[in-house]
Amino acid sequence: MTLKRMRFLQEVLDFVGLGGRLHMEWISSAEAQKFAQVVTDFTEKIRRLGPNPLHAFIQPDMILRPRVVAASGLKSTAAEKEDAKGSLPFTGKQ
Amino acid sequence: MKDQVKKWLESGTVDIFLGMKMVDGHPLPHAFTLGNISDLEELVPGTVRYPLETFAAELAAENPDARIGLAARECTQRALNVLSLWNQAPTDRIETIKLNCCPSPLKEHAACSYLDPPEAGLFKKHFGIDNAADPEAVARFEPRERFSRWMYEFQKCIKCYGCRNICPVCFCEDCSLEHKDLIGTGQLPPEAPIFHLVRAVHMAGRCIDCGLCEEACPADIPLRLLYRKVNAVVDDLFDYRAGEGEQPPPFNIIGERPSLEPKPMENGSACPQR
Amino acid sequence: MEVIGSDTEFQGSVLVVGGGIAGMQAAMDAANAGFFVHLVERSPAIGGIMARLDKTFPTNDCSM
Amino acid sequence: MDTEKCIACGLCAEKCPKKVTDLFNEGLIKRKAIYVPYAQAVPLKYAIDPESCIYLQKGKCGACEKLCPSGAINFKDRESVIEREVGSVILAPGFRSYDPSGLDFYAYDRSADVVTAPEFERMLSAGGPTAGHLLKPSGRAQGIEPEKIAWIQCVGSRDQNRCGHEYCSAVCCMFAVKQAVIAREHSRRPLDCAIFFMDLRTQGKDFDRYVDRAKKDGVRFVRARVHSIEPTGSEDGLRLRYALEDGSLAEEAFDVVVLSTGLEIDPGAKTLADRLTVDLDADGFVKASPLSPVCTSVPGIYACGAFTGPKDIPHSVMEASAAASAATEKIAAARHTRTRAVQRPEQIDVRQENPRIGVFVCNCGINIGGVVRVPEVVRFAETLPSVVYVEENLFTCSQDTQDKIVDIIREKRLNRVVVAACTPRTHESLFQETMAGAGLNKYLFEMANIRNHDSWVHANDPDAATKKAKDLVRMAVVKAALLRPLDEDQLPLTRTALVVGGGIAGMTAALCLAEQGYPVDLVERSDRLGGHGRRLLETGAGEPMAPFVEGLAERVVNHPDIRVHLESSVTAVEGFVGNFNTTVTSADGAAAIEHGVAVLATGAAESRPAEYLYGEHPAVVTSLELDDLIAGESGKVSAASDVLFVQCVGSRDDERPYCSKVCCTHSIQSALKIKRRNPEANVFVLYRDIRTYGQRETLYNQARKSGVHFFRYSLANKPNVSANGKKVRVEFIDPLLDRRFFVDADLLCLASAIVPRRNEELAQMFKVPTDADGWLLEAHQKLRPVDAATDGVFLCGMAHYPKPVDESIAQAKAAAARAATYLSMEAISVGGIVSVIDERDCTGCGACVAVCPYSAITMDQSRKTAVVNPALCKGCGACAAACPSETPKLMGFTHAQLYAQIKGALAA
Repeated sequence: MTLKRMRFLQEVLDFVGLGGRLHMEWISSAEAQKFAQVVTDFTEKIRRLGPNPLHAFIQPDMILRPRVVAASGLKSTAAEKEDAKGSLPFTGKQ
Repeated sequence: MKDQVKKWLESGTVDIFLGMKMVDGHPLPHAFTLGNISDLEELVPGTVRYPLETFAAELAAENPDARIGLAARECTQRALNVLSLWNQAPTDRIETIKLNCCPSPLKEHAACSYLDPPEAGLFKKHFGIDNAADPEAVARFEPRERFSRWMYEFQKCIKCYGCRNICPVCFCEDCSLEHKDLIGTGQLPPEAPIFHLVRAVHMAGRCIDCGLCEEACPADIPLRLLYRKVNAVVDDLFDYRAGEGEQPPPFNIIGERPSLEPKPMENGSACPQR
Repeated sequence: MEVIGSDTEFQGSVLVVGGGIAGMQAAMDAANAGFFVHLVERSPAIGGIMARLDKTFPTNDCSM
Repeated sequence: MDTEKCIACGLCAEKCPKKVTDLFNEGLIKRKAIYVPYAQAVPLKYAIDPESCIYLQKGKCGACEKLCPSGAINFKDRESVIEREVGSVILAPGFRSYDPSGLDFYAYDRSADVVTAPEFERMLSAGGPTAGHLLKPSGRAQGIEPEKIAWIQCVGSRDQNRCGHEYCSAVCCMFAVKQAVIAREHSRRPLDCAIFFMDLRTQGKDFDRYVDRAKKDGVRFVRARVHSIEPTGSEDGLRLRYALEDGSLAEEAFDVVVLSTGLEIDPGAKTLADRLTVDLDADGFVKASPLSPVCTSVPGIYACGAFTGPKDIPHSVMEASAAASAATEKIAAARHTRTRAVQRPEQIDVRQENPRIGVFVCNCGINIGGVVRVPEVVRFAETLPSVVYVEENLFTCSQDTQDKIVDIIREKRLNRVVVAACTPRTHESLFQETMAGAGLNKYLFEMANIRNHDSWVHANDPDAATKKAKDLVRMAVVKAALLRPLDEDQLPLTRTALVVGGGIAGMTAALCLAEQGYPVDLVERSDRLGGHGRRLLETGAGEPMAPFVEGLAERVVNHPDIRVHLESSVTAVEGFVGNFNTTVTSADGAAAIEHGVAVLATGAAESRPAEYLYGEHPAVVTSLELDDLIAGESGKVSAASDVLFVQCVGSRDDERPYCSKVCCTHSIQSALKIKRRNPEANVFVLYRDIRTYGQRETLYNQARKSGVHFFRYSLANKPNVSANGKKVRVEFIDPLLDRRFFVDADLLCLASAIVPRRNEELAQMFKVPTDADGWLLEAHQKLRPVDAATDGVFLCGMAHYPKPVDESIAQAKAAAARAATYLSMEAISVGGIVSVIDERDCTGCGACVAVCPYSAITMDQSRKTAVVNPALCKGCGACAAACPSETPKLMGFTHAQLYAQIKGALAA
């Protein structure tokens, strides 16, 4: 059941673009090495994924920001999709 | 339909019939009883959509002997099934008159009534998610773009709670979305994406895809799409479809033998996987 | 019971020899039923052979 | 070693210069002369091995004494003799694994790759020498992994010729299958696992299912006795030679061979028995009658576990409880005379006060202080909200610090305490005691684990460790600020028991409880006590059953503390542990019985076969019907010249995948009786695996010696039975000769399956679930084999699973012992960390009711709210997680407290 709940959360998080940041493993109290290995691997993986994009969202003025950014990304309304992508408002890098 | 309701009330099949009544040009929910049977003239059949099943549940709880009638679309019936599974509506005391879905140009797009979603505007096209899109289409975006697009949608939220208030299967007294430790007060937009994801998780295995939330949403957030996705995951994992059948809700089962293996970590884990 | 004569008073205590799974269980049950237990084990830790097992059948539980 | 002082920091072992063979890891690696046997050892204290210690042997070194930060090492300590008077003695010295060194054909001495099962167990263990990484012993240094592993069964068991052990060790078949399954899980590559066996003896609950899974998973089962293992010296590894069932010889090479070594009694245990004049049998096990399974030949001395015969863990645990019951029965009058209760000051009401938190940061010698900059953590803690006092201790857990904490709580008027030290698992209760000693509610305490989770993990990074320690302390402090005192109510309890079922198990349980001084109501459905025991002829050891059952029934009926309700059944159960209220209905009407605990001993039934002409031909009978015929001295048995037994009728098939456990022994006993009565009779047994486990093997050998013919059949080739006048013709294939035979039998005895009684209603009333086969489910298959998941409800006898009389009696005594642990309580303590549901917020959706594993939540239909029974709630929090609106509050772990802790964690 836990596994299914975790799978569920993994899928939902992935759907909103936060995939890969949740992991579950069965480790018994006697499996210290396995625990260390899993934690090390997962830490490494998270590091590769980069900082949590949600961090960009803790500013209080964010209701305004995307529109401004959006407008700047929209100089030509016929902009190609690639262009639009290039100026996506929330990439977590800001 | 008016005749049928009249017959029901007169024969005692139901004590109360819930329907919409035209008041000053506005359709409003109304309880028709033998006492006000003349009001039936004002009954609005058909087109108006409103989750009368929530009233039915409340009325049934308050009047433990009353038999209640209402007109039910397919989605209403599904909602009643869900409410019954969650111990909220005594379906044995609720009679329904089957109602065809209201006409919709997009009927072939969805299982039942779906009011015409607004043509996606330019902003939405470039930065958001089209309400008419399907989950697969969303999944095709790169993760980072997917995140960005969802955040664009979520941050439009004005925290009006319309989605929750209209929802026919939301019945909690004490809503998590008002839990001060989870969703801070006085902040707009509400903590994205927590607000919407918490609601999405609560909708899993429960949402009956009536689309009322999206109709109610003043910010055009593609809620129905989000809930369709969580329901699809539930179907996939538990073989469970909300509103169908009499199976108990899947998240409430304990002690079953696991039929899955943990999802392996991508990019290779050094741990031996079974 | 002939070993404890009727004139001797009963000792409300039990000696358990062996601190493996059986000894531990017996000690716990006697102690929880209101008797003082002396548990004697020759090695420095209790647990016995079960502590050496990796997993136990049929549930594949960790034996620790 | 002063275990009061040792803090298990490990400095001594680090510096100890002497390396010795680690016997815990079966000699596969080395350890130091000062050591803890294994990481999870209890007590977690270091010990000196006097045989290896350089100081104790040569008078030099003493490094550990100088280094020990707590002064725990005392070389002057000498062995001392302690004398204690006790009321009774329980012997549980266990067993040792058979040493196959002498068996040259198994090459155990000659090849590192031939290992015993206990050695392989360590090789698989994550805590073992290879950290669970499966390596070929001969190639461990090079990291070579095996590709093929073989298990050889019955090494040191069922072998009178080479090792003198006639008995079957009863557990090896299952542990070999388990090892094969786990080995395949541990291996990165597909691993070829083959088990060479004679009979697969997997007779326990759920064991056959496990074997089926192993087979599906690809573990090979080869029915063959391997006659030699030869190291090839080449890459081929070990060559196994064996004869297949059809007589052809086969050879196969393996990388590793595991010898499934049997159980035997340690000479030390034999000496112990001799000293106590306890009689042992020829095999070295305690001589005990199956009718009194834990009693030794010396009154007042009891035995349990493998000392009384080879057995698995659940059976050992059952016997242990049984021994506790037997050992305390005669001294029941002295209950509580040697134990004492704890005195505590009155509790201070802090509910109206603002939080005043005291933080105690532990150095744990240098365990924490050597890595984490404790003074920095202290200064940091001082800045946290609501913290009014912070202190650094060398050892927060030491006795003098406890006294100091009490003083500071009083002086600074602290109303919450946080200790940043090690793990709450070992130390929380100590600090909670200290809190109670200072008059504070013990739930106003919180621990931050800055040792196991911090200084040990980040031993090489003091900066990170210090930062993490601050995070952990912050999390604990913000949670502590929200802690509320929790009440524990003391409920009175009814010190009586209800036993359902008047068979051997039920009567035994009732009698044991009554002897312990607790009145018992015994409910039996039929019109007399005895159950199936009345139809059985004798025990596995040949003792007659009838006088025993008669005597037992008489004692039960005449016992002043037992009320017997015949022709009655339980129709309603209310309440919970300590306070059950059960309705027992009979023809005379319904009676309400109040009781504190319940023992379910409802037994099982013999199935009526639907095959082999049963019910159609008079020559075809079931095992129990044959017993009736033998007991009735009817001519039918004496006159029979050909008698045939078919085993596993209705057991171990698709419909009932379990083994009925007793039928092999039963049929062989009946066969022997027929042979004794008429030595000329031809007796045949058609079997799938002969499961005369443990010392029952003797019966099997006797039967073969007396000329009973055994033929094996498989599920695919079941025997064919047709009528032939007064006889029945049984056709079958003998796999050894690969030919078809038939027997015209005068009597055909079907060893029909034992099936559970259909008592779902009773089970439901007591909230005891049943498993897939219909047996009552115990709380834990290994460790709580007689407890039901519901507190205060116990199970024993066949209702739990088919079992022979001795195991039924042991389990019944065990149930009585477990029940006595509740009945002897002062009061039932209720509350503390339990779930609380505010009915104003509850919508009555039932999600919590469905997830509660202890059936502690019920739905009040009239008010449409869920109600928690704090006496049943275990505080697992499943309801709090399941509720869509966070209505159930798990006290001590409320949502608000957890959210605060999460925010505290992320606040850096």
